[in-house]
Amino acid sequence: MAGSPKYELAWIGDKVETDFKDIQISAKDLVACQGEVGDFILTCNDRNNPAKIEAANIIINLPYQEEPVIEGADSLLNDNYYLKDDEPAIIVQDYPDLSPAFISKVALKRSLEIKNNYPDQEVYYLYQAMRFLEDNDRLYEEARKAGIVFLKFDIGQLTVSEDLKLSYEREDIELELAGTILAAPELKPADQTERLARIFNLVDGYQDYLQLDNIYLQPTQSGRRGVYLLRGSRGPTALTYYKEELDFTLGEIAKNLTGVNEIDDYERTIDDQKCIVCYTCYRVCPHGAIQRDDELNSMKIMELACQGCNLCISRCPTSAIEIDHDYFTEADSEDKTNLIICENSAEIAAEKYNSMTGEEPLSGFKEIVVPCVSTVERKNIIQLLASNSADIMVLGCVAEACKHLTGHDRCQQVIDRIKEDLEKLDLNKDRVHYQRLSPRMATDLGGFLADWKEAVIQ
Amino acid sequence: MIVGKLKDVNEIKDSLPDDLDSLLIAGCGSCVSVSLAGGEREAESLKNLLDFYYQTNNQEVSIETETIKRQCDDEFLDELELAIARNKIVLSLACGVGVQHLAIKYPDKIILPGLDTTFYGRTSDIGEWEEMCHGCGKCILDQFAGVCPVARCSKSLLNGPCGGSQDGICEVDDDIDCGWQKIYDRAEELGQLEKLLDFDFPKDWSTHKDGGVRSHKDPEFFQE
Amino acid sequence: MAEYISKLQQLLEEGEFVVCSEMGPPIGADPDFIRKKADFLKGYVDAVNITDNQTAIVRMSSIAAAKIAADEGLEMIIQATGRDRNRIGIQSDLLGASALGLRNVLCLTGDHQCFGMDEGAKNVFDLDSVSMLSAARSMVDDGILLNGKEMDFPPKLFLGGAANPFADPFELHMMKVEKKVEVGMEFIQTQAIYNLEKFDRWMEEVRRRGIHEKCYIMAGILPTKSVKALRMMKKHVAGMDVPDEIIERMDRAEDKKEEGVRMAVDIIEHVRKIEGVRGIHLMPVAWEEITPRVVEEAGLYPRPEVSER
Amino acid sequence: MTRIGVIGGGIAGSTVSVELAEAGFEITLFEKAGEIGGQVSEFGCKATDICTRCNLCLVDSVFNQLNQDSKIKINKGHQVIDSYKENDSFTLYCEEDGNEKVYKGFDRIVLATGYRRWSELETGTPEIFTDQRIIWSGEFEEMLFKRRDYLQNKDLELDIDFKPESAYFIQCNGSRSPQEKAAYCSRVCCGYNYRIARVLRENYPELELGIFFIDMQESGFLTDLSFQKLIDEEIKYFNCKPLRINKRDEQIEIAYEDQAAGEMKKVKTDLLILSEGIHPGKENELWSKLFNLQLNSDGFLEEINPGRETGVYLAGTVSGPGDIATTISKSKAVANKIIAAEKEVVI
Repeated sequence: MAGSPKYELAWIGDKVETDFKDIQISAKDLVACQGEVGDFILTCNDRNNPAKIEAANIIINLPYQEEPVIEGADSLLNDNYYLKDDEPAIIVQDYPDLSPAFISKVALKRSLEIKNNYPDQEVYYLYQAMRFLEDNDRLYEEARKAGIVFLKFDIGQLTVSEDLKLSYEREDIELELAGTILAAPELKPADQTERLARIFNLVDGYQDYLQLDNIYLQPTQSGRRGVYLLRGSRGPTALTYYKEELDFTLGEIAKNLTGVNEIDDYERTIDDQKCIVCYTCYRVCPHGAIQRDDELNSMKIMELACQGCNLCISRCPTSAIEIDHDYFTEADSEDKTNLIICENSAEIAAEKYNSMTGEEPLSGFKEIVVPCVSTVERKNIIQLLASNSADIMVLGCVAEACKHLTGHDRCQQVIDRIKEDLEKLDLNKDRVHYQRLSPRMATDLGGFLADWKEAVIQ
Repeated sequence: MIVGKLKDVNEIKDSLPDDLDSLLIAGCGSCVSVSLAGGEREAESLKNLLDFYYQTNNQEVSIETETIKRQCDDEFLDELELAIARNKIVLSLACGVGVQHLAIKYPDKIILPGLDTTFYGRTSDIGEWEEMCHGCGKCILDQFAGVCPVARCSKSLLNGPCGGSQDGICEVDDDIDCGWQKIYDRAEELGQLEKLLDFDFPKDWSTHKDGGVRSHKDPEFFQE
Repeated sequence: MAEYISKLQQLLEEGEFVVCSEMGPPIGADPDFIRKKADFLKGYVDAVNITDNQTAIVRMSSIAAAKIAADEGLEMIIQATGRDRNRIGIQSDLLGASALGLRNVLCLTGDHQCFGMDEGAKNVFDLDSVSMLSAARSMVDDGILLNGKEMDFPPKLFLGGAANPFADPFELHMMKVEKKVEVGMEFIQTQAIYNLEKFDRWMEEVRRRGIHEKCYIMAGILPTKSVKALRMMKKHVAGMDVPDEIIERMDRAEDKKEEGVRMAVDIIEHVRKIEGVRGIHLMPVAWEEITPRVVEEAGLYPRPEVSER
Repeated sequence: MTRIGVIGGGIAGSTVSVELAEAGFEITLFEKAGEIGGQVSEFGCKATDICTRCNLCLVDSVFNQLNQDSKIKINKGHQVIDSYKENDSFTLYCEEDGNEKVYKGFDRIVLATGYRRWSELETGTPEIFTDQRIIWSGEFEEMLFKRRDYLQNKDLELDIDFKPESAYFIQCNGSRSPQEKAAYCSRVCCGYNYRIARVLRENYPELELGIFFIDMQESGFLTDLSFQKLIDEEIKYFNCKPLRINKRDEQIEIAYEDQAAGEMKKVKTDLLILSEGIHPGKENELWSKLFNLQLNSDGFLEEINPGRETGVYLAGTVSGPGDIATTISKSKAVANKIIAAEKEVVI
C-alpha cells in the first residue's frame, strides 16, 4: 500500500486518546478486513476515510445497547435526569437480573450526587447485591452515612406496576414507593456485533458478544491475533474491569509494535492447484488466519496469524494443505496403546504427575503429542487402528480451556463419525476413546491411565 | 452448486461384490468437494476404512484412489485411464453425473456410486447446505420476490401457502421453513405484495424433466 | 337462475343455514361400510363431504364412495386434492363426478404424503386449490378444458374450497381466499374452530373485503370427547389453533362425552350469530356417530326439505 | 542487556519473567520458598460437567516456560531483606538459609510477593483451627489437586473421615470484616466458593448446600453466577453474615438474623467451609520502605510515581486482591510497560 500511511492502531467504534498513530472507523462503515497482526487492510466506505486503511492492530470498542427494564423509567446511566421536588428519587439496580458490578459504582455515585443536589429529597436505593469495584465500598459507606435508604430485595420481592408504582414486599415490611425511578438498564451486546463477527471471521461469541467464553482470550483477545475487543463488543462484565482491560490492550499493542513473531514454527503451505476455494479452512480456522489470495485464486495461511492447531489441514476436502511435519510418524507395530495427547492439557498434566510422584504415567503407551486434538483426522485414527490391535485414546481439553477455542469439539465430531462408520462395518468401535481434561488433573490422569493400562494392555 | 452426501459405508461395502480383489475410488474435485462429500480427503478416508475392513476380514483387496478436477468432462477422465484399466470396478465419489459419464466412457467397467446426490444448494453454515433450485427449466423467481416456490415450498405451490404452515414453519417438518413465509416476508420488504398472486398458473412443466430428458445446445456452436 | 346445480346450492340460495358433515371412506372396498354411515346421517345433515385420501392415507376413492352414498339419497360433496393426480386426472374426475350426478366438489391442495403411510410416494401438486378452482370454473361456465378444448357436454358443479382462519401470515392467507373467490369459488368450508376470538376477527376481515357476499361460508366444527385428541391437534395438526382453556375445560370435565357435545353446541351457537356465516361443517374425528345428537342439540333438526326443481 | 530483578516466584512474578525473557531481557527471579509456584501451585481444577473458567490452566504453561527458559535465573530459598539503589542500579541483599547473598546491577525491580490467606494469620479464634467439621475453603485445594473424580469417576476424596450430608459456606472471612482491619472486599471468594460448591454438588448430588453472603460479588469470568442460578442448582443462599457458630454434638449450628422475616434463625450443618479473604503480604511494609512505595489503608502497595521513573513495578496481588485471570493479565501489562519503557514506546 504505497503512499497511504500505516496506522499503528485502528479503532472500530469509539476511540480513546493514546500516543499511538491511530485512526477511528465507525462500525457501520467497515466493510472488510484482510491481512494479519502488523498488516491489516481495512476496507470502509465513508467519505472522510480512504477506502483502504492499513493498520497494525485493531480494537473493536463499541458501547453496549441499553435495554430499559422498566417501561417509562429513566436510565441510571444518563446524566440528565429530572427530579420532581416533592417526590423521592428511587434508584433501582439488579432488577430483574443482577447488574454487573460497574452499575453499582454508577448507582452509588448517582445517589450521592442526588443527595447533595437535593438535600431534603428522600433517596431510596433498591438492590439485590452490592458489588464492589475499586473504591466503591467506601462510596457505599459514604452513601449510608448520607442517609440514603438502602433496601435489599430478593428474587420476587420487588414488582413495578405499569404506572411506575414500586411495591417492595418482605415478610416483615411492605412498602409502596412512588417517585422518579432511575433504573439500571439491561446491557446487551453492541449493535453491529453480528456483522463484525463475519467481517473479522471470529468464532461465535458468548451470548452474542464477539468474544468466545474461553480462558485463553481473557481479558480482551478475540482469538485472532492483533484484534482486541472492549466494552459492549467484548462481554457482559467488560465495564467492571474497563481500566485494566484498556491498560492490558494498549500494553499488548505496544508490545506487538516492537515486533510479532510466529507462534508455530512448522511450515504449512496450501497447494493452489488443489485448492478449490471452498472456504472450509477459512470457516473452520479458530484464529481467522486464512484468507483468499486473489492472484493465485487459492486460500493462503497467514504465518503470523496462524497458531498451529492444524484444523485447516484436517478439514480441507481436497487435502490441499501440507505441513512439513508428521505428528503420526510410522506407528510402530508393537501392540502398544496409542495415546494421542494435546500439549495444552494431557502433556502438562502428565509432566506434573511425574514431578509429583516420580512415576511416568505415559510409559507403556505409544505417545503421540499434537498441538491440539483438532489435528486428528479420520485417516490418522483408521491407520492406527489398522496398524495393530491396540486401543486409541485421544486426550483433549475441557471446553472453555481449549487454546484453539473449537479444537475439542472438532475432534469430538471426527471421533463420533469414525465410531459410527466402524459400527456400520461391524468393526469394534470401542477401541477408540476420547476424553477431555485440564492440565490440573494430574493425579486423576495418572490414576486413570494406570487403571486403564491394567484393563487394556494385559 | 451440486450437493451430495457420502453413502453410509456399509451400503458402499454391500454394493461391492464379495469376491472383490481390486477397486479404484475416484474422487471429484469440484462441487462435491466443496460440499465435503466426494473430494480427495473423503476418497482417502474411505480407502483407509475399507482397507481396514478387508484387512480385519483377511480379504486381499488392493484399493487405490485417484481424484480429478471434474468427472463430467472427457479430458479429465483421461487422467483416470491407467487406474481404471487396473481395476474391474470403479467407485465414483462424483455426483450422479460423474458416475454416468464414467459409465458412458468405460462401457466394460462396473461404475458404482459412492454418493447420494441430493440438490442444487447454497452453503448456509459450515457443513450445512440448503436446497434452493429444482432446475425446472423456466425460472419464475422474478415473480416471487427472489424466493422460489417450486424448490422451497414442500408442495411447490404457486398461489400462496397451504393451510398447514404455522409461525413460518412447514407442516412437513419443524426444521423446514415455510417457503411462502419467506416469499411473503421478502415481497413485503420489496413492496411487491400485490402482484404476488398474479402468477398465470398452472405452470408449464414441460421445460422440467417432465417434458422429457433434456439436453441443451449453445447457439454459438450450433446453427438451426 | 331457476335451475340449481345442486341441492346444497339451492338451500344456500334460499337462505337456509346449512349443516354439512363429513364421512371418511373405508380402507377397503366394502360398499356397506358407506351405506351404514349414510343411514344414521340421513335427515340430520344437508350435505356430506367424502374425503379424498385424507392425511395421504389410501382409502376408497371419494367419487366412488360418494356415488354409493348418493344412491342412499344423501347430497354429497366430493373432494379433489392436487397431491395424487395431475391436471389431466383431476379434470377427468370432475367430468365423471358430474356425470354420476355428484354436483358439489371441494377443491383442496391436499396434505403432504409425509402424514400418511406412504412417505416414499412421489407427490404431484401440478394444480393447487386455486388453479383447480379456476380450471373447474371454466369447465362449468365456458365448457372448455384447461388446454382450451371445447367440450360437447360441460359438467355441472357447485365449487367449494377450504380456508384456515388461524394460519399466518394472516394477510397472505386472506389474499389467497380472495384469489379463490375471484377464480370462481362459490362456498368455503373453514378449518375446525376452537379459537372463537380469532374466528370473529377473521370474519370481520372477510366482511370488510365483501367475500361473504361473493360466496357462502360454512364454519368448521370438530366435536371431540378426548383431551388427548385436543392436545395432539394443538401440537401436531398443522394449522390448528386449540387454545389452552379448551384443553383445560375438557380436562376438568368428568363426563368427557357430554362436555364434547356441549362444547360443539356452544361453538355452533356462537358462529350462527356471526354475520356472513351461512352454515356449519361438522367434521368429528373418530366420533362420527355423534353428529345427529349435535345437530339436534344445536336446534338444527329437522333439516329443511328441498322443493323438487 | 537490561537486567530485571523479580521478587516473588508465584504466578505474577513468573508471568512477568516469562514475558520479559521472551522480549530479550535478562531475568533473575528470587523466591523465598524452596519451590516456584506460590499460592496457585497447589490449587486444583474445579471443572464439573463444565469448566468453570478459574483460569488455572494458564498457570502450568507459564511455570513450564519459566523452568525451560535459559534467560531466567531462578534463586530459590532466597528471602530479599534489603535493597539499595545507586544511579539507577539496584542491589538486592538476600538471605539464603542463614547466610547473606548480594546481587548487584538490576536496572528494574518487579515486586510480585503476592498475598496471605486469612488461615495463615493467627486470629483470635484458635478452636476454628482444630475442629474437623470446620475447614478453610483453601483446604479444598489439596483435595481438588489430588482429585480422581473427573476421569476415574470416583467420589471426590474429602480429607475428613466422615461423609457430610450438608455443607455450608460463610463468605467474607478475612476481608470485608473491619475487626480484622480488612474493610475491603477481595471480590474473588464468592466465585471461588461457588466453584467448590459445584464440585460438591457434582460428586454428592444429595448434599444439602448453602452459602451465607453479605453481597454476592461478580466473579470475574464466571459471568453467569446469579441467585437464580443458585436456585436452579439447589444451592441455598442467605443474604446475611451469621452472628454465631455453636457446636452442637456432631453438627455445627449457624445462628443468623433473617432480615426478611425479622427474626433469629438457626441451621445445622455437618461441614462448615469458611471462605478466605486475600490479606496483604507480610513483607508489604518492608517493601514500602525499601522501594519508597505507598502502603494504602488496606495494607496493599501502590506506586507513588510510575515504574518508568522509579524503576520499581508492582505485579499481582501485592497491590490488591485479584483472581488468577486478572493477576495474569495485569502481570502481562506490567511486562509490556517495561518493554515499552525500554524501547521508548510511551503508552
